[in-house]
Amino acid sequence: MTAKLSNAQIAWRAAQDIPDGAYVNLGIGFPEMVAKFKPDGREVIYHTENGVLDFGEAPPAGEEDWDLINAGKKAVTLNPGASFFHHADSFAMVRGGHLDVAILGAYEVAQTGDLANWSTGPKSVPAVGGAMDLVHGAKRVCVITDHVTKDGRPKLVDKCALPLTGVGCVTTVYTSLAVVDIVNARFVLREKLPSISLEDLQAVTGAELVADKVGDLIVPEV
Amino acid sequence: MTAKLSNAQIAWRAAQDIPDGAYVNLGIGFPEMVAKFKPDGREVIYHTENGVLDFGEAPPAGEEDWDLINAGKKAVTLNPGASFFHHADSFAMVRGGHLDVAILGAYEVAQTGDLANWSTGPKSVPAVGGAMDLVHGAKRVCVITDHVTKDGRPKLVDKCALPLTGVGCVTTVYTSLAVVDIVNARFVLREKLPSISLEDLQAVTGAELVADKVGDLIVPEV
Amino acid sequence: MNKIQTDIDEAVAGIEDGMSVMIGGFGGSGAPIELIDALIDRYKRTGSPGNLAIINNNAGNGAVGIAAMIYAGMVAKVVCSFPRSTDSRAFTERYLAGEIELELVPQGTLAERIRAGGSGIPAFYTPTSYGTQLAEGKPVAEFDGRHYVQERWLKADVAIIKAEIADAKGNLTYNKAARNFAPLMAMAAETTIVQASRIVDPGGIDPEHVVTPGIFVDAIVEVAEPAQEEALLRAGAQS
Amino acid sequence: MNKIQTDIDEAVAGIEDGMSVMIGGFGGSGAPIELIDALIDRYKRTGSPGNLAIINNNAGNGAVGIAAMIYAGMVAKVVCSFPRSTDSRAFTERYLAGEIELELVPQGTLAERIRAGGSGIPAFYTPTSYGTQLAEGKPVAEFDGRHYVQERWLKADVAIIKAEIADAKGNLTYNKAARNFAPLMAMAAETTIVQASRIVDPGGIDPEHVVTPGIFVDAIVEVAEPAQEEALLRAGAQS
Repeated sequence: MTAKLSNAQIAWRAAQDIPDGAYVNLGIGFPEMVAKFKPDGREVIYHTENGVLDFGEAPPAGEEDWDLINAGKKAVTLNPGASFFHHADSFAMVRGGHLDVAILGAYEVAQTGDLANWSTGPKSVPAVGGAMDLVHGAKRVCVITDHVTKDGRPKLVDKCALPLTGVGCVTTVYTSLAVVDIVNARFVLREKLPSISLEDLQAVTGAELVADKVGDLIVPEV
Repeated sequence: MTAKLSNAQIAWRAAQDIPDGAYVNLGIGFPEMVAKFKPDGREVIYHTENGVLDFGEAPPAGEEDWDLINAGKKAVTLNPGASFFHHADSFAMVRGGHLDVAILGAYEVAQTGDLANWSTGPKSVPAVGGAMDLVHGAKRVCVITDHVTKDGRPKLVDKCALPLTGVGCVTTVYTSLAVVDIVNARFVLREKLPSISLEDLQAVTGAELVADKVGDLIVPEV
Repeated sequence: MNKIQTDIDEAVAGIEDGMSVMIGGFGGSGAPIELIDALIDRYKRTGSPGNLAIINNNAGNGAVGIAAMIYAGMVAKVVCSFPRSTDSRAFTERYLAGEIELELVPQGTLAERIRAGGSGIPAFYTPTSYGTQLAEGKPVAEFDGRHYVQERWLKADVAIIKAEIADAKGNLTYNKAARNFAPLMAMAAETTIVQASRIVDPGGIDPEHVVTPGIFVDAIVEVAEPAQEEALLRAGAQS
Repeated sequence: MNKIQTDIDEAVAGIEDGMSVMIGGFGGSGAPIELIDALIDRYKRTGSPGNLAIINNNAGNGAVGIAAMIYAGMVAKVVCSFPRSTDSRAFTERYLAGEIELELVPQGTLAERIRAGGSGIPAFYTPTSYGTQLAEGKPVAEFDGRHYVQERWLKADVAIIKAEIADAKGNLTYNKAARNFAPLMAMAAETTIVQASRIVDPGGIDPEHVVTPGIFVDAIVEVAEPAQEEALLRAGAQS
């Protein structure tokens, strides 16, 4: 296997594309890491489904207020200018298209923009949370993910095999090997690691990569 | 023409049926008069469409705050325990069935409970306000009205001729001659002025009055 | 992030011919008189923005606010629940002359349609107006044995609203019943422009007391002692 | 008007077998632990109220709150968006054993269905879940070229919620993100029972700061220093 980005590096790359002044929702888990890599000088306002806008970093251990948490049930703090609101208003922000960016994890992303990220099948207890709302809310719906599954199968696919979270909803995928936009139901390769050939990248991708103007995916050690 | 109740007396009679602790919306104009006749010892909380719950009497002339008005654009005051909310929340209270009583005026009420009170036809500028919402909101939708029009035609009718405000929505009608419940699409006469015979009352009513147990409509001079 | 603008004319400079404009207020309470006046001034100077569709509970009173816009000739359509007022000649004359289109919407339906517009809900069902003229042509459905009318969301290009306190991030509070439609309009418009009586630093509004979170607001101008429409009318304001 | 009750057991006495119960909270924030405990105590004493349908974002954590209700055997159905937690054994075991029914609802749809229930909106359309398993069997419609799923309102017999400040007329405020579903549930339940950390005289809450107006509230009990579910769990609470 060729060299690939760490999760932190994928998060770093995704963070570079968040514009100054953006309203952003970061999914539970891996996507929360994106906040760490916000470029200096940019202001980003974070939204969490459970009714807080403009929250800040985690408080020091022992100083948590468990009534002040994010959607991942982690304690957070408030920035000046924060606000509280109930769940219907919170999802009005989401569903109403008021968020600029949502960043989510994925099991599979199809070239049509379909996303599967909530269920690995009927065996476990199903749990969906706010994922199905978020994919229809933000102006840009970004996915961060390893390029392949743990056993080496493509996560960027022709058609999702797993239960869908949303149809035609993903804008951009940041993977361990590449940055891929979804344009007119095609994967458009925007950047790839310089160390991997287009052929090798295509070989671990489950649908055709349109590769007209491809930049280098260059990420610092983070 | 036989003796009849004044508007103030009709309002008085309607006020007697508002239970203690009720949440009440009084329509613009004549219905606002009902508040004057709330029986002592009963607490009534008034709602106005423009986002105030638990408002009080009009302020003295010259002390009006024109940002603190009711739906009729009249200045009001606040009782302790009042609250402000936006228009969607205000009509959630209405449409969601949270009001106990709404009291409205009428051009016509049909025995089916249909109400016409917003338009006298296509000639003027149409204006509906909150009337069409209110008739579907409160647990009891009451009408106060003269029993007949200015030229003597029945206002309680078989079928409304004027444009409807709502279908099957009226619970009780307080008129200048009688109190009439609407039960299973029939006018059920509950009270009538002792001075008018059932025959004479029926003669000025546009649909059959069911008159099994009829009490006396006795109202003080007010 | 700083959404504060110092020039009220600049704040409304993006409002163009033919746009739909939600205007906060219920009668005079909440009417953003200074923002409206800035629009009228520009229209009188430049002939733009004209041909506007105005969304408000009412259709103007006397010769100030929306009535002044109508008298100026900027208004092609009004979406409202109650186009009558103590003096609604401005609207009535143009309407009866066929010069202004009216879309009459029950008040609660108007509020809910605007909220739906801001909330990504393209349509909903309401008992309001079922069986009436105002439901004609609209889909009807039965739920649990009762009939309901399907209503569509209502959005706008711009909202102009009046707030009490604002911060640079766009968080807002309102003054008493002047709140009315403003928080909904802020959600439903592509661009929301606010006149606030007072601007404070972010954090100057308790997060528990924010009524409109800043995400719904694009531009704020301070109008320290705003005119109150009803007070203007009672003082005998003329166009 | 005085909605205050002094006895917490009496406050929940009207909750009967088979009822649907909305319970405020998102994870541990906003969970009305003392109201829940009063229900559990009665169930253990009398065998009632059992067979409950619980509506909450989650399905319990550890062995407190909703998880304790499940362990006690009172819960027949859970309507929620996310039945997983750091320790969701209570729910998971009963669910996999087929002893608890689950209705899984996307979080925003859950919030909007509850709001609709409180607002007299029997159904609405949302883009959420279109084309997914969770939309199976639901009507679909196209508006402006996009597909939407029709969702129905969600009501309940009872809501039990946790507030910060209350007055005798039922006006409420909340503490930070503990607000979440509570204001919606208060609207959507036939009867709303509140535990408040502090009770003040009417007028003690600024009318501008009321989050839930008293019209949505039926009963209030003061629980001066309420347990916080997450804090209980971290302190190692056992059933």
